Amino acid sequence: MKECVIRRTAAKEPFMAKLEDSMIVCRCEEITKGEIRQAVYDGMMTMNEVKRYLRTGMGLCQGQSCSRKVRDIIAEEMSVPRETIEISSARNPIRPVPMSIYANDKACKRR
Amino acid sequence: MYRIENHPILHQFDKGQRVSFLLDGKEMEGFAGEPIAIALRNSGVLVHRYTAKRAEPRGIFCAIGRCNDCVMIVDGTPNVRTCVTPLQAGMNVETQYGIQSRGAAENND
Amino acid sequence: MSKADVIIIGGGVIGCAAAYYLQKNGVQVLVLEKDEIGAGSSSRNGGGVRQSARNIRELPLAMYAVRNMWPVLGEELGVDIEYCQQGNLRLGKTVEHERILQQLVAQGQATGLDMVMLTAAQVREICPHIAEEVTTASFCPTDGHANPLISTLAFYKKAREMGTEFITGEQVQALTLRRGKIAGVLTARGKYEASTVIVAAALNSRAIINSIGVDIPLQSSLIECLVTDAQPPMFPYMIGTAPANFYGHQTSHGSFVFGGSSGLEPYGPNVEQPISQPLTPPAICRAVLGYFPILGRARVVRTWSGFLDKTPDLLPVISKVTDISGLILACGFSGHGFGIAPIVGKLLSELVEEKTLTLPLDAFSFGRFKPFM
Amino acid sequence: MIRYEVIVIGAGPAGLSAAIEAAAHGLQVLVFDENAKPGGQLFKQIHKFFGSKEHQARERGFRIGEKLLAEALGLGVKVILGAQVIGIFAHRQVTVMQGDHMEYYVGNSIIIATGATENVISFSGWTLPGVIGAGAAQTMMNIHGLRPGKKVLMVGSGNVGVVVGYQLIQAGCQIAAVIDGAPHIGGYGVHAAKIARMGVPFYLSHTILQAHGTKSVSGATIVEVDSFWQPVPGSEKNLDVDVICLAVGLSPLAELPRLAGCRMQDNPLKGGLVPVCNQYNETTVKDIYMAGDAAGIEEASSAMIQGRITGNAIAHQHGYIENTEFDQCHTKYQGALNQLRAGMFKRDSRKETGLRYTQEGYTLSKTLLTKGFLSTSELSVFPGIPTEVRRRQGVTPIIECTQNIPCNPCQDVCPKGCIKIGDKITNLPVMSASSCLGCGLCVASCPGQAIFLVDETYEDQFAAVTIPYELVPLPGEGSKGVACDRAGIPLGEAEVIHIRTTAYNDGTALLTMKVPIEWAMEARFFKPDHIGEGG
Repeated sequence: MKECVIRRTAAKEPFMAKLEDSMIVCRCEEITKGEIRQAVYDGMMTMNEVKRYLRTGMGLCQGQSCSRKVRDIIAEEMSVPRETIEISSARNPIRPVPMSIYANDKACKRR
Repeated sequence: MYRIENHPILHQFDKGQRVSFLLDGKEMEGFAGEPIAIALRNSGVLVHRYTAKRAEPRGIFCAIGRCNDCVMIVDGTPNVRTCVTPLQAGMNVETQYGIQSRGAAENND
Repeated sequence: MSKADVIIIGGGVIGCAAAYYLQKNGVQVLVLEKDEIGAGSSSRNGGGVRQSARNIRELPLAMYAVRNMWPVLGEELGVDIEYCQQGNLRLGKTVEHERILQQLVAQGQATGLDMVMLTAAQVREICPHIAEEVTTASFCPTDGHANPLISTLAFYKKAREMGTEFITGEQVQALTLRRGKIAGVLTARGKYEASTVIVAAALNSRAIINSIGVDIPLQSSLIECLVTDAQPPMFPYMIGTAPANFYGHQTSHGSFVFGGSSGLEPYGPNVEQPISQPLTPPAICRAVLGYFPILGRARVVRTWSGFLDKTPDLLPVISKVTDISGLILACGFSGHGFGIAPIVGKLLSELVEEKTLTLPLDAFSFGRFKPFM
Repeated sequence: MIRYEVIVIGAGPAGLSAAIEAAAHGLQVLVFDENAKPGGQLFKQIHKFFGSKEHQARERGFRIGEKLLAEALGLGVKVILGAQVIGIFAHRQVTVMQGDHMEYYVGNSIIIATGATENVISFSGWTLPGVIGAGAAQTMMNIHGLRPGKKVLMVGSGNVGVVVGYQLIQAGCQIAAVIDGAPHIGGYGVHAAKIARMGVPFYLSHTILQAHGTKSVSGATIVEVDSFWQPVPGSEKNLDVDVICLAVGLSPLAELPRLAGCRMQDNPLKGGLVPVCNQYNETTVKDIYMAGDAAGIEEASSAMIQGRITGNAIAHQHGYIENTEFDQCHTKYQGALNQLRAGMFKRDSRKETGLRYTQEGYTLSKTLLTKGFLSTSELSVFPGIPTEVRRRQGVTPIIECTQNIPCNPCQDVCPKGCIKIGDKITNLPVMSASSCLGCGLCVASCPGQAIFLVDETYEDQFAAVTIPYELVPLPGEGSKGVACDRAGIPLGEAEVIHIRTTAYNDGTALLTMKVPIEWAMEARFFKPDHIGEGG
């Protein structure tokens, strides 16, 4: 939540790799669990920050498949309840729209 | 091969006309109007594309147009969701490598 | 609560860059951000790193950054910021467009920029995908683009690694003074002390400095961007047009980012958060397809809007507030702050440390609005 | 800009019900759906629904879909298909992609009924072709008439997992196993029992470790997990499957209310992020309403009532009905909803551990919760199981319904009133009167397929056992096969002595088999001889 205050200082311990790090989490952009864990270690502590840093949820499906998993991983890395991690902002269009169709907008033609 | 000929509850499935189309230049068959992915699956084709970064195979996952994993190049347009795009006679369907056809992807290298 | 040498209000690209250059010199920095890192314009702009068609007073900053900072920034910060210096191509279709572009080229050349006009054939040669009607273009080969989302986070990441403390979700409500000098800031949770405060909070800067009777003229303006799915590589340039009806580029990921407006935005609802307008993406798409019909099949996967923080002369305020010791302003970037962010960060560190400035900041002084205020 | 009084987004059970309710009160209603066919998930749901008459119990989902659609169209509701709503903007403006262009609409009220999206779990190889969502399996087989593969591993034992597992078998697939990380089967025991008696093994406290294969799934490794969800070394099992089906829950599809600026809450009981709504399903943004799974995961029957509640509220809001009628309708719908939300599977008690007793105080079957079938020894205590003495008097229903599910068609259909549930529809059915005609209506009507007829007086040393049967080909009278017990274990030879199919029973055949009398209380499935011979 935006109201959630996060103090961010450099990590003191070195990053520890885990066995399941190579597993794909974001199917569209092929982002692994390890990359997400590393991003959190690097200071990306919200879903939007991880998204901007790694492109998780920026692919064709716009996070429909992975956002819950990404959130769980961030929460786990930060040792906070998952409910405290806000889901990435919702954006138009909620389905991909070809530019030719977006441009073909009847309201404007009628003017 | 995977078609349900006689279903205990739904009995027969109303299918359109049998049509042929191309997959990577090879002639395939399916029913007009059914999703491209269904026609492919019936012919045993599971791999729709290879991913951009790791070149891993992908196919149908959600089958309702949400996940975008089943995208292929259809009549030259990449990223077409084959699970919700109706098959038409003579369609040219190509396996997608990253966002390109195999030939185009190889020319980049 | 916390104590630091310098408090920076605003965790956008300007605040993070300033934090990085200060911390690099051993100055202890605390960054307070009301939202999250890069939540405002820093993550909502088109990513242009452009000198051409820039206000002549701002141009030295852009030229310095392009020459000395952007090419090595990714390596310095340890993150690939997707900087691509392949030029800015500005396209035109009519005689009127050609006149506009020629004027821009002449201006650029006069200030030492390597800009040229291209013939229709030349444009087509370097950018085969343009519409047939495109007859003219200007080109600035040293312009380019970078990923603004990652660049902002890269400054943040490096500054944090070096010891800067960032607190997000912490909204500054007021500045505090002690014996006429800056003493720190107040938030809903408490106060933070520092003898120097940099206000780099875009539109919110105004309310913050108002708390101690300082004001600058700032106006918000909504603009919108859209991004497509990945497309095969088409061109590496930053694209603009003579009528300036859209701008954008293809990212290293393959997707296209385009920005623009429908013209209706100033008349939209008065809102606190940037809200997308229904008619803007269609307007951007029509503008783009007028120059790149091939992109008709590209799918828009996301749109977003953001506020510009505009000043009357469309130049930022990068300045000490002369009558209040310890207060430094860095706001009012008017929609073109990203490309100059590295040098602005560096200049802010020099202001704080009272060093010789790499470039003069006279054009961006707080004082220039004094008669107006 | 085209204005409607009500714009409904999503033509599934919730959206159509809301549209019907609003239109019935006189409002002008427009419904959008992005799919080529309306009905949402209903058209994939070929099983019979639970509930009571007012919830359309014992109807198959797709038939309910057909009825809803006809009713909506009859009331003048306009339904636009293949229309993707891509955003909601200020003042309830809706932007819609229709064919090759965009259209702009505005609604005096908007109802968001966009349903749910499937959750996923990730494991090594989970991106391989052949790993699919349970919804994908349903779409492929029940909409497009295609088997998703030959042999399936079902991950998840909730209702979706066990129902889709059953449907996969109906479509002609084999189920290698149903696994779940939890120690108990998540779905209704009766759904699990349907596939357990066909021989499907359940592995509880198991998770999938890996999908094997280079280009598509060629197998899977599953592993037992301890109470901390850690794999137990040495417990790995390899399964020979070509499909891995994920049925690990649903999340509300709530992007549109977020775009519209509705206040959201993260509510695990509702399946995730949902808009905050009042009792009439209105969000915090005035005149934007929700209905169905998009506002919180339940199931289709609840979604339909939620739609009614929303439609009723909007009719009142716009002055089409007065306070009294509005209150009456609302109370009626709320009551129907409360019935569905009662019982041991109600949404706020589902995750409770210690599922041990029914609301009547009977001890729940442990084997049902862990293996998917009732053991004979646990069975006898339940009120639907007639005594031995009663069974010797002739044909009698055996009601193997042992969990508090909101459902009562068995009570409704019995012409002799042999089965009693009472007003509280989650009560376990009680076998009472002794006047059973052997009509089998209860057998075919039970959505859980948990009622069987047993006639221990059929012949000397032989009993006749009548089971519900929904597979093809339907064995003919006189054909031989194998009787299986509740765990799917073959007991021995059985002969089909009677087959009854009626339109009323809608695809559920009543198969009566002759078995040695000692299997009368064991034999619950008939496997024709040809099954398992490479078919």
